[in-house]
Amino acid sequence: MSLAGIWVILIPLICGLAAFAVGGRSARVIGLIGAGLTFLLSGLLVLHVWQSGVWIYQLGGWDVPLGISLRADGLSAFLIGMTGAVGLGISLYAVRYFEDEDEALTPDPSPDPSAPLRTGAGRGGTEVWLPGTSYWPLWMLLWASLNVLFLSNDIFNLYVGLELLTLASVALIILQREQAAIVAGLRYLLAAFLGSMAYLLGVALIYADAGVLDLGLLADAELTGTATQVAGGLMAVGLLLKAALFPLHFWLPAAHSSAPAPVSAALSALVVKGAFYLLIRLWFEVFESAGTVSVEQMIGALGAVAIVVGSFQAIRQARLKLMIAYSTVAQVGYLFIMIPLAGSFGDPEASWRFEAWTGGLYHALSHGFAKASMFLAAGVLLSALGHDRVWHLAGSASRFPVIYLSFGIAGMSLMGLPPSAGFVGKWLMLRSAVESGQWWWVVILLVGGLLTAGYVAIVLSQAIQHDVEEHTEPHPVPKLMTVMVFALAAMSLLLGLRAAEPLELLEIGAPFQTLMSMVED
Amino acid sequence: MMLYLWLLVLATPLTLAFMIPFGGVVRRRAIDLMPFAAIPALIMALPREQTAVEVADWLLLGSSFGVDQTSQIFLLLTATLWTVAGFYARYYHADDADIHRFAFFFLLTMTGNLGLIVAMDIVTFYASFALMTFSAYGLVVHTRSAKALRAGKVYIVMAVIGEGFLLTGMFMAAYSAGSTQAEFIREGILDSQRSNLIIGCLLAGFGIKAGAIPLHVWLPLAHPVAPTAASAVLSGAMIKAGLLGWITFLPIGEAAMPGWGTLLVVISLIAAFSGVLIGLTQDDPKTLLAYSSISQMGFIATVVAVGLAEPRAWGVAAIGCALYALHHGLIKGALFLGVGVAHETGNDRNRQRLVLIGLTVVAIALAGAPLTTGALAKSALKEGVYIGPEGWSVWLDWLLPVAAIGTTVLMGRFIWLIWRHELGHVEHGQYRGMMIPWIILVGLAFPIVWLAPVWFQVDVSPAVAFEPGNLWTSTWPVLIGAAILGVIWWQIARTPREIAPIRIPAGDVLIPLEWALARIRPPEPDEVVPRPPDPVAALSASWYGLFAEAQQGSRTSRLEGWFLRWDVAGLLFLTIGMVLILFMLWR
Amino acid sequence: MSEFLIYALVAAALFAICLHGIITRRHILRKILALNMMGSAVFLLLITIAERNQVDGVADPVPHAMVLTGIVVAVSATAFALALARRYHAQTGHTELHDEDGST
Amino acid sequence: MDWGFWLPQIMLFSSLIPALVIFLLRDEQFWLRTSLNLGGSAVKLVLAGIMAWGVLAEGRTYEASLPFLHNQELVLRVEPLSLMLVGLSSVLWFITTIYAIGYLENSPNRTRFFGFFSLCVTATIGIALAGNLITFLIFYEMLSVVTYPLVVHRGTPAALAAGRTYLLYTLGGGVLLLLGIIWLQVLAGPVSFEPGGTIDFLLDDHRTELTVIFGLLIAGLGVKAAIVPLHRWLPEAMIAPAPVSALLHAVAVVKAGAYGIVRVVYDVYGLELSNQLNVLLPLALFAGFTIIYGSVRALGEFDLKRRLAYSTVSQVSYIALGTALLGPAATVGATVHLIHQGIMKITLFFCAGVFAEARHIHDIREMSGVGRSMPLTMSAFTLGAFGMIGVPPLAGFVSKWYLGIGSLESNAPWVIVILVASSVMNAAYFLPIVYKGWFGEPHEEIDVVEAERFQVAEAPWSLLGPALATAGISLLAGLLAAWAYSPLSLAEIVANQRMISP
Repeated sequence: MSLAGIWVILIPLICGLAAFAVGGRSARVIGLIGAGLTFLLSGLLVLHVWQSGVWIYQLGGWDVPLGISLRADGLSAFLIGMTGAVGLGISLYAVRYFEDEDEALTPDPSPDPSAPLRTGAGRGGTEVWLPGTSYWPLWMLLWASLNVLFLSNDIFNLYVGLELLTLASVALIILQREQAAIVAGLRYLLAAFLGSMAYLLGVALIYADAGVLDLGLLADAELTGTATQVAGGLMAVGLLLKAALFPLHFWLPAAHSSAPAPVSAALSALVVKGAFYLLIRLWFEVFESAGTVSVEQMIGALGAVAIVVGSFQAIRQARLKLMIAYSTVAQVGYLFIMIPLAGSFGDPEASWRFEAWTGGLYHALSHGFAKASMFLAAGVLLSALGHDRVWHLAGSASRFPVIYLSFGIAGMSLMGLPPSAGFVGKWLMLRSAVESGQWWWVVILLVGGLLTAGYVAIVLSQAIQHDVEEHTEPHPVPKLMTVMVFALAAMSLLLGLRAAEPLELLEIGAPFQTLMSMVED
Repeated sequence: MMLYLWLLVLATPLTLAFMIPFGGVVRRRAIDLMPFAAIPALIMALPREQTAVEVADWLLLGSSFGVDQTSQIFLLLTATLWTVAGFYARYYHADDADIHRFAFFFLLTMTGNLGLIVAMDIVTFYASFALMTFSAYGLVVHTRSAKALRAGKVYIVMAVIGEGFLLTGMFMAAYSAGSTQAEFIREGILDSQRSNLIIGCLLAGFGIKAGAIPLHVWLPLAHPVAPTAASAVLSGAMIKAGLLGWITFLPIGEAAMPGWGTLLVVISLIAAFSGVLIGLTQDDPKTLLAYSSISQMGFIATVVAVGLAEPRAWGVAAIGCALYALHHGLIKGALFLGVGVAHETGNDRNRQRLVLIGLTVVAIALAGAPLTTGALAKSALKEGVYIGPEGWSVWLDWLLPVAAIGTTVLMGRFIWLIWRHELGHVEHGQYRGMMIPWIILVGLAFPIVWLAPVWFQVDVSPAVAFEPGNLWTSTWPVLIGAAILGVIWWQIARTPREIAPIRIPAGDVLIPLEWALARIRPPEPDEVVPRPPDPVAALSASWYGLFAEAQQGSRTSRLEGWFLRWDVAGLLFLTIGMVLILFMLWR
Repeated sequence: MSEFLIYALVAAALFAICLHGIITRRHILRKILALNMMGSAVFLLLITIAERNQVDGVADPVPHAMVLTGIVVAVSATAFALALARRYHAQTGHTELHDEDGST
Repeated sequence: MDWGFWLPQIMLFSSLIPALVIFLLRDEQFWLRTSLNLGGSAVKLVLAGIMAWGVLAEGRTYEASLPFLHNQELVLRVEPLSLMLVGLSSVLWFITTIYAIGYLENSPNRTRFFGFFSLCVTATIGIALAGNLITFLIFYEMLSVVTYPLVVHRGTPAALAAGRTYLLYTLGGGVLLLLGIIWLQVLAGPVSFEPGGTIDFLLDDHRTELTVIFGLLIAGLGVKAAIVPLHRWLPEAMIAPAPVSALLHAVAVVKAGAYGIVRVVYDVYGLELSNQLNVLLPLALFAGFTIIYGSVRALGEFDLKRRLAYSTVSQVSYIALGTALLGPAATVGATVHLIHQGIMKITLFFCAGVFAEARHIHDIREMSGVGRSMPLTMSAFTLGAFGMIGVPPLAGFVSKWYLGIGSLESNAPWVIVILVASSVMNAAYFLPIVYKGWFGEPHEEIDVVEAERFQVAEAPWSLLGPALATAGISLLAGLLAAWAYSPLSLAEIVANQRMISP
């Protein structure tokens, strides 16, 4: 059990390689086994951290600072658990999704006229490109790199994880070889590399200052040197770019919306969280001493603008997937409001800092489930109706009740309406803002919820709208896909009903050890 | 045990009323039994000893039932009149396709009327009062004629205003009393800081029903348009509900309220006289009778006013009130029913003669001629007046007989109108069925009124009517009235012409009021009224507009398109990076 | 001016030039190259740090390890980017990244 | 088995589980859906009965605490006040379910309708049982969300526009409430509902904050309680099918707001604190103004449902008004009106639905003579209308009586003027309807053959029965008000709890 932390990285990696080696239809089986195992191992790791506290593993038996260590505290376990659950949902969905895709492509390589977006498919004469085959290795790689990211305790190792994550993500985006996806993928790749470079430069500077790379040692060093300060700025901007915080979100809408649905879901729900995780990890451990109120307020302000602009852009989108992608832009803004709240504003010993920290992470959790469900729902609609134009969804609510129900539940979670996980996050962040007297964040957090309601409700009301036109019979959708959409949405709801345990998990090894005892509720 | 008897009094008409909607045999049975609905009440009105108040602690806000000496006389009157009217109506409406509707409202109104008499707490009283008021609307508009509908409208508007006054008064009274029991209410009104307001509200609220001027406007409209049987109970029994309300809940006899007494006595005397004067100008005998009722209620209210001003007088005056109410109720009922019977006579001389004789007898009784019920009632009233406040009796001693002259003349005109215009006017072919209850009522009125004081052993004995002074005061106004009638008769006999050239329309002061209201009231809108703008709805509409507009045309706004440009984004990356580094350094 | 500072400034300058390139150049290959060079700038800095951090005359091995790993990552990333650029060219016929492509 | 712990939860699940199962059904599965619905509501009814017996006869309290946040628990508690709303919603859910089954027969999307309908009841029960502020908030917001699909059920552009307005209002209100609750909890820690309030200790240091928070809470609740100027969503939401309007107005949404106000004033702030903060007079004035304003607007509306909606605006503020008066009798009046208004208003909406369904009557001016062909429906309507006016012995009178006495107790005689004026205006806008229905001449245009116009042709029993049942209950609630198990007696227990305890 204590080695779950290792296997949670190795299993997806092995399965990914195996799936790649075997190829063909069997890749699916291997991928599925990998997903199941990784999910179980993630669960084991969470359980282990829950029961025995912070888990540290020295790779190869070498001690820090010489060796490299893996470390799972509450935060890591929390995110690994989320990745495991969302990942399993996405995997199960993907089984049927790509089976469907591949079947559509295999017998007749010529482009399907009803799906104009698939123009790139079937190029290359006799050789048929089956996205489903390539999906599994890449998806396993993505999962493994996420887990690497969450478990690494070494800032350079984190860089490697980050790069792996980017490579896997871009490869997944262009899976279907459509032109839009390739353009988006290329832009994403370049942007992400730019971010990585800024991060890497930061790593070099920190090393120059501290001479160590281990996160724990860095946190203990309480760095305040100029190099660290510059590194802080560089790493922050690099990670903001990777996390697509406004106005550095330029690559996100296209990339997230042009990928296949299971990929979009993974990107929006998980990959964005990777960069976010890294930023808060660094910010509250390495830069605790070097961070300033002005930087934090600025990041928060960008988050606030992201909420407003993202929501406004979301409502202006004609395609559902783009709308959801812009919703991610807005929701990422929420995550970053946590930084000024939990940061160095006001009394450093105040309990609100811990509340904001848990609140922001809970929001990340809720967004993970909700956004995955939303993208998967959009995928169902896209493959059933042949389009995802919001204006033309009229009347589809009666044909896809569960899909829209899930969409609504996920929307509730995004809005922060109780009972949902989003509410818990919003509640904690709001409490923190009120307690610390940072009223400007209160306003944006509340207004943001209403703005979110604006686009979620419009999709739903569009769907409920009485059907005026005659529609062709929709393409049948496998049940499992619908079930997974619902399951993920339901998770975002259930996590809001019983938040005590996940929140307790977050306390394990959290950077606010001194504050936790003071938290009153 | 007694409690259930009281409840039976109410349950009987109520049950019959709710049998009617079922239709078929059940409905027919209910209509057949309608005349007997008030029999339990009649029986309960007979015992000489009043039993203790019975409390039903589960009903309404805790109801209590019972009668005292005064209200028992009211119960006797009401039960008798409803029973007679019930028999009468059974035949009057024999051919009426809507008899079931009449019977339904008739029985409900009866329930209310009986309920308010046996209620000993203000909530039950008010509930019954409301039941009576709203059900009587169905009686008023029964014929559905334009006249009836207008009368109904005026009636219901006034009734609602009355309810408003009562509710206001009741709240304050019950709060001050801390109870809903009538006896505590009376004390509570006196204890309250707002006792004048309460008294004003209750006077006005009950005054509307009692036809007190100037709240009487509905009465001359509503009483005549109702079917005859309903008119009889409206004018005979229900009008007394307002009076009973005053007697039961106002703290009369417990404290001197000369101000209210004076106000009421002035209003009542105006009613007593103006009722006669306006009544004289009417052509419809039923309207005339309605005005007569206003006038007669003025008489009774005068004594209430005496009680208000002088508590000592109330003991006797209350009995006077009750006896006068008994007299007026039975006699007025007989007069109204007589109008209906007169219509049924056809050309049969004997029938016509019988009706005219009967009507004359009761008319004389109403005028208060010696040996009639009126004489006794008036004498009883005067007993109260004598003990009244200093100086009042002098005036009242003269004014009341003068009003009686008016009544005599009015009754003369009534008989004249019946004789000349009403005999054999309409015919339902139910002469016998209607005549018999009427005759019985005429026949019973005298013994009931004469025996009631003896039977109930009240402080006023019938003998007062035979005291020389009273005998004389009951005689001369009638004689003078008869003389005036004789002169008029002689005049008409010489040169036939219209004797009352002025016609005051029924409803008198209502007419200018209606006119004024029609001027100020805006016309009813045909379509939807414009609504004030709603900022929130506008906001949601504009948000939706943003979406709809984007769906039609452009996708991404220009600003957003700018953000999506690679070079712009790169520059922003650079800027933000620089700013962050600067902020990090600048602490 | 110490040796360290010179190298560090060179690394910074290289980094800035590449940043400029990646923002302003539209040709995809140039962007990729700029990114690659950017990595090199950081590697240069790391080597400098290793030199500065020497203990007992032996250069700090950790930055070296980092550089080696970094080069591996950079190679694979560049290779991937180039492959993607080729496909982009094959599908669109363009060699430059147009902003219209980004807008949706 | 610990009944105290499980009973409140089973209460919630008795409608939640049917809701979830119903979502999985197809529209055609009529019998399964109907039996789930009726079964669930019957179970709820029985449970409500058990709870009532336990609380009233044996003096028990049922309480379930579930961990939620760090030290914050979700508390479901059954005590007399919660029992009032629980009882009301259980009974009316049962009746409305029958009505809705009849009403929506053969219309599309029944599964969706009944699913959300049951969810709506679950949320209401949750609101009723909430034992602390955060539990209340959760169910309160849940209610906003699950009623939205019901409001827009018809899917017409008008319905969707109304739905948007509704959503913006309720979510906006929710935002204010959330802020108020968070602020209060930051000052006071977790706030649970205790008669008499628990936050007195903050008075000295946080007077201004407490006043602002009170304003936020009441504004947030006032949206659902439709206090002017936050009432505009209510007439718009009339576009929904009749059972929805009925339940929305009588039980669920507006009651949630009103009940919340009662909770905040009595169980969060408490008598003492509210008095010392001088926050109740403004609330009373707002409520009073709403009563008058709603009535005036109702007079100007000729669409039956819209008139009823404005009547609701007016009537629900009785509860807020009584709460703001804060005397024992006013408390009784306010709390008993929770129930009475619900029963009476649902009767009226049932009838309006029957008229719309059976005769296509939507406008008051089309109602002439409808009483002749539908005497039973019209009787139920008449009872409801008279109850609203406050004519005894109907339920409305009882509430009005206690409010009137209460206003004097609290030395606010101006309230009497409002009550009486409201009664008179109620009469002014209800009596013409009653008159037209019973005494008006039937319209020529009505597409019924001449011979049939006077024929009795009532709606099916599934529509008529519920209307008659609620009309009967509203009559009995008034007639037997003094009975030991009447709503009034329950309200007296509630008031006593809040008046005696410190």
